[in-house]
Amino acid sequence: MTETVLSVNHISKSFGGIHAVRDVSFEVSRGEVLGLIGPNGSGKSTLFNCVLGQLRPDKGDVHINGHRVANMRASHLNKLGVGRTFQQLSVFPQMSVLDNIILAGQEHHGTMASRLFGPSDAGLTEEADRMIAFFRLEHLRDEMAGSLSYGQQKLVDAAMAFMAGPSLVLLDEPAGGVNLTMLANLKERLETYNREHDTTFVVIEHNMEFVMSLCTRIIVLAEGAIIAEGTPEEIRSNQQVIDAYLGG
Amino acid sequence: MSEFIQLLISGLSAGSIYALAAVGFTLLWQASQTINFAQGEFVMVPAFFVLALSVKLGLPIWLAMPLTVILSVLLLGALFKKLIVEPMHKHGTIPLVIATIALGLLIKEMVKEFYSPLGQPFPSLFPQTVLTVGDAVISVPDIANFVIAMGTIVALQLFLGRTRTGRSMQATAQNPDVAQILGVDIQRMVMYTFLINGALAAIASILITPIYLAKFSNGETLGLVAFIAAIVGGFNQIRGALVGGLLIGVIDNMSATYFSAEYRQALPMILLIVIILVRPQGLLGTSEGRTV
Amino acid sequence: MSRKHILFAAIALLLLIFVPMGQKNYIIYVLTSWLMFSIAAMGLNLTLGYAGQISLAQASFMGIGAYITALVTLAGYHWVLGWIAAMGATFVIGLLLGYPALRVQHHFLAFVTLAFNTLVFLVLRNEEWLTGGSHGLVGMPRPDFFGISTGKNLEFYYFVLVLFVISALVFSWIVHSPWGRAFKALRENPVRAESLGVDTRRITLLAFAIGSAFGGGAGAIMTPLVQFIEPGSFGLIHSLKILLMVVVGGAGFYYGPMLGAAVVILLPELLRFTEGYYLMIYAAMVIVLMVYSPGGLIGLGHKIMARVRPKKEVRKDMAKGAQL
Amino acid sequence: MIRKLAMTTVASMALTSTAAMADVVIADVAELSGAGAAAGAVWHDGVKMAVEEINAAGGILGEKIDLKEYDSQTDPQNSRAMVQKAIDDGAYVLLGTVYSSSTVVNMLVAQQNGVPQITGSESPTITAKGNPYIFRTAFGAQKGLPKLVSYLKDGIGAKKIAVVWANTEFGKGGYDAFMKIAAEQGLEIVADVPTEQAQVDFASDVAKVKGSGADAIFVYLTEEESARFLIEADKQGVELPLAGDTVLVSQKVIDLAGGAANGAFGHVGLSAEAPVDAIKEMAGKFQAKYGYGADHNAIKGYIGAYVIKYVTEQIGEFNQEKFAETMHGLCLDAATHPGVLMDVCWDDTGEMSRESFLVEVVDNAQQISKTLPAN
Repeated sequence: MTETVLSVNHISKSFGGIHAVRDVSFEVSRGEVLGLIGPNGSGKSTLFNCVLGQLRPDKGDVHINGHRVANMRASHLNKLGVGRTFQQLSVFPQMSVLDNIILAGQEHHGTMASRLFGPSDAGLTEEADRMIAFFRLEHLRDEMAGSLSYGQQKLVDAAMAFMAGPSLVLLDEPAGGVNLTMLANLKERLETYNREHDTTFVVIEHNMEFVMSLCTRIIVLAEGAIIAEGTPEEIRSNQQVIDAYLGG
Repeated sequence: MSEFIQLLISGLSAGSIYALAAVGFTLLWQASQTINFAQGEFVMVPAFFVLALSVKLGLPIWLAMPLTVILSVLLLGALFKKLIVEPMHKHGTIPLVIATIALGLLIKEMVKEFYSPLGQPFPSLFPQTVLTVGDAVISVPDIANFVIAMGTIVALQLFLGRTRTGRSMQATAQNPDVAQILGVDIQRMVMYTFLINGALAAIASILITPIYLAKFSNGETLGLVAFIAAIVGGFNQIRGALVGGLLIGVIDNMSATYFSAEYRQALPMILLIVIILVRPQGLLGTSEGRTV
Repeated sequence: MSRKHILFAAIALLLLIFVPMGQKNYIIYVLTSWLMFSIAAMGLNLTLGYAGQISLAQASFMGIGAYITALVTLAGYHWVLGWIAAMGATFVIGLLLGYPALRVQHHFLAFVTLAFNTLVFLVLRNEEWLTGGSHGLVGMPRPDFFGISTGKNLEFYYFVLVLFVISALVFSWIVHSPWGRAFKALRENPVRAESLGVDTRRITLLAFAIGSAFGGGAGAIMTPLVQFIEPGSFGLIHSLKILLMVVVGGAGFYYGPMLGAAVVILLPELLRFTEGYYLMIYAAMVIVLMVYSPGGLIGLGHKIMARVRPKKEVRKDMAKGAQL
Repeated sequence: MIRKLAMTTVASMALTSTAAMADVVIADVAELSGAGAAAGAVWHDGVKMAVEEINAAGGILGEKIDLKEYDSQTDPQNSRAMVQKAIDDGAYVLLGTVYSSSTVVNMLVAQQNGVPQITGSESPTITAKGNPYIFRTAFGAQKGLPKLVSYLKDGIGAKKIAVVWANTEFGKGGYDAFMKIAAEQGLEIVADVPTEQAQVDFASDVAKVKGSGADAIFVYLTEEESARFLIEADKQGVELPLAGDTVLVSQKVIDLAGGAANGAFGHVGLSAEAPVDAIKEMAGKFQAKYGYGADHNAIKGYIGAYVIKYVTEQIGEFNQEKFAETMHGLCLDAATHPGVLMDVCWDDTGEMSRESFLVEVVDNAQQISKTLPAN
């Protein structure tokens, strides 16, 4: 059970003389929940975008399930088993919750032709319903996603990320703007999903409480480099991390 | 050879006017992501301001022309921005494109209904005389148009590069967020851009109309040409629009003579498609820093 | 599709069947050309309203379809062959044209189609040996089906109505298929769609090519309808006209283009009392509409409904996602 | 079929007559908006003036004319729909359209419905299609151009000609006719320059004809384009004789070209400046009524409306089929039919013939240098 899902090897990336990420390396194994934290401007987003293939690192490379991902289109990456959520709300507001979830799965089923000539739900209604039930959204199944509350949309967003059965899910600030009750719900669902499917998570998050309680391992970035790595307990007591956050 | 020189000069002369329109087009794009499909009509209509002021109201030409520039700055610059671009900006690009298409139609129809559907003669600023250089006959208005259009663009470049306001405008165009942090009044800079476009359109109109005659349909070709010039040259560069304009002017003149008169309109179009295929950022453009 | 929609479509269809009976030729002609433009606008709606790309070449696709059909029928073959050839050719041309333009993304499809429209006009006008040049082609027959003639205006209207219904069904089927879901997702949030495995470039290209094929199909109708085609009918201004139809009716709404085509075709008639001013009024209307309701007339209707019944959401896809 | 339609038309007129006091419907389908508004609106004013005169004088066979106007928007497709509408509205005879590109489309509808149509178009193709219901108010370019070519050849001794023409339905007709006649007469074409519709920049076109070694230039363009060409030719110092047809030497072009038109000459079918008293009188009335000068389109419209009256009175009834039959081969002399202004005849294709004029532009005005016999 220690196969590597994501490996980041000596990545550096700079923008016009500013080193956003310098020589970062780490690996994530199957089933792990990795937290990626750091103060603003620490290079989290740049690193995240390199992992997603959206940015090409100046040096080093990223492999997901053994595939190099530099300059890869997001749809291609998704086909390799990478799901993600976004910082901002990212549902399709004028489609029903069910359609949102089906869309998230349909490109992984059948061919272009079967998606034109086959059934309109691509045979995914049952599976989508299971996913909706998993996130306890049954009562909202046929509502327009745009009419849902913020927290509910976050759940839909997460459900979409899981619909294609990814081996790696990248969560970009999942807790941002979500109220406490909903947050507990979301965290519990993520944990359950991780337990049931052995899916790997990489989480970028500001909410320390959330990260500490969700993740099994945490990497701390400051000024583009890794300054600490370890279990939540280790990170909590790491002096360097406290300095980085407090000292700026 | 004399024919070639003549064509080159008249091509550059026409091209410099296209460049004026294309530069304005590019400025609007940079400052506010406005693709102005009414740009041709913007160049068509100031000529009618001149005519309305001089023929209908009886003002002397030397007064009508500066007044026209002011009118254009107000109507085609300020009013256009306030009434159409601003309220529509939140809707994204497509509604604004549609609205400018409709605006072009509106301006055209208004000129036709309220002034005249017929072409109108238009006073020339320069004597209609020719210079004979060797075998080539070069017309004075051609040279004058070229000089004034180029002078205007150079002045604009200097303004943008050398003055505080100009640099603020450039900063706004390149990165509004950073400009805002640096304390630039973004809305005002965008407004200046619209005003400049109004003025450029008026100048182009006054220069070109003695040759083209004032007619409501003049904008159709001009708008298309300005558009192509801007893209061919590089959508995010004033220099690009300048080069694009001159290039299209010369190509248009040369192709009718040396390529095929039937397909003279095709060459700029083919150039456009090839540029988009091979060098989408345009001849002088840089890869766009901002996505659309 | 809900029962309400089916009921609405059925009533509309009955109206389309019964309204023209006993009408004068002019009314029938106008209705026929409305159906034809609705098909072209429907196609553009797929490109613009669903995939969020501006195409300024719909009239040239109509032109290509019309000329192909004219050449096929003048050569003595049946109209159906021309129709199939027209749609096939415009689909392929759409793919070839869209591929490079969409490779660079953003607003370039608008520019490429703009140039393409002019090029098509020039070819139609200059290649006299094939297209008849500026004199155009004349004398194309109206087709017979199993011994039933479509020569008279009312017969021809029903023939076009059948084609219209087929086109509307095909369109409905496409937008209700997983492809249609992908089109909608693309319009609402292309970045999210891409991250969920939707190959946005490919799906946009297909939307454009299918939309173009609808244009070709409409052109195939124009040939026997007018029985005279010339390059001037397919200029840039006509592409803009079709674009305005889609936008005025409501881009991205199923009935949007049909409503828009009706407005564009009937408006001169309705505004006849304004004499020369109707184009001005129309243009001003479009601008005002774009300011207040980028979703067109149907969007406006929804907006008003939402005022009355505040529970329903107002669509704002034109604001987000839909990019040039 | 035609008879039946004619009868229904009469019947429908009989029905409407109760309300409208036995009016006969005449439809004017013209370019009232769009690119052709300049030509169409003037034509329509000419028609209106004639109709008012006819009605004031008691109408046709005692019936007043109910003139209905239809705007083609200078769009051939739309002109077709408008002709259909006019026929639905019970038009007895159609007037219009002026633009050939519209007429070739809409005349098919008039033909199918058996309604006579009197057009202002001058493209040769119009009467070459064997349509028995189409009639002209001005002869086609193919009839006028031989007179011009003869003059080019014999009058000024030109051997090499440069041709500048509008590459449109309008220009192509004249161009084809000119090329055919020029070949017959043995003129050498040294430059063949097609131009675009609404072209504004003529620099390269002028340069091309200038360098061609031509003895004279034949210009076949629409109004504004003619003026732009003349201005550019003047700018580039072209000294060659410029020849054209009605348009090139029309007052509109002279006004637009502002001096650059001087010296141009052309063959003109109808002109307000023609040395014909009836035309001068008509032009005077027109100027007084509308506040602007009549041009050839105004005169065409005026004549067109009168022709309906004269032909109908000749057959003694409102019968569309007979109208068309009678007009083939008909001659109307101006002495007994003052509304036609000049003696005129139609042949069996609807083509017409009439005296014409050779005009030269002198001091920014048309000067008739020669009156040419009808052919």
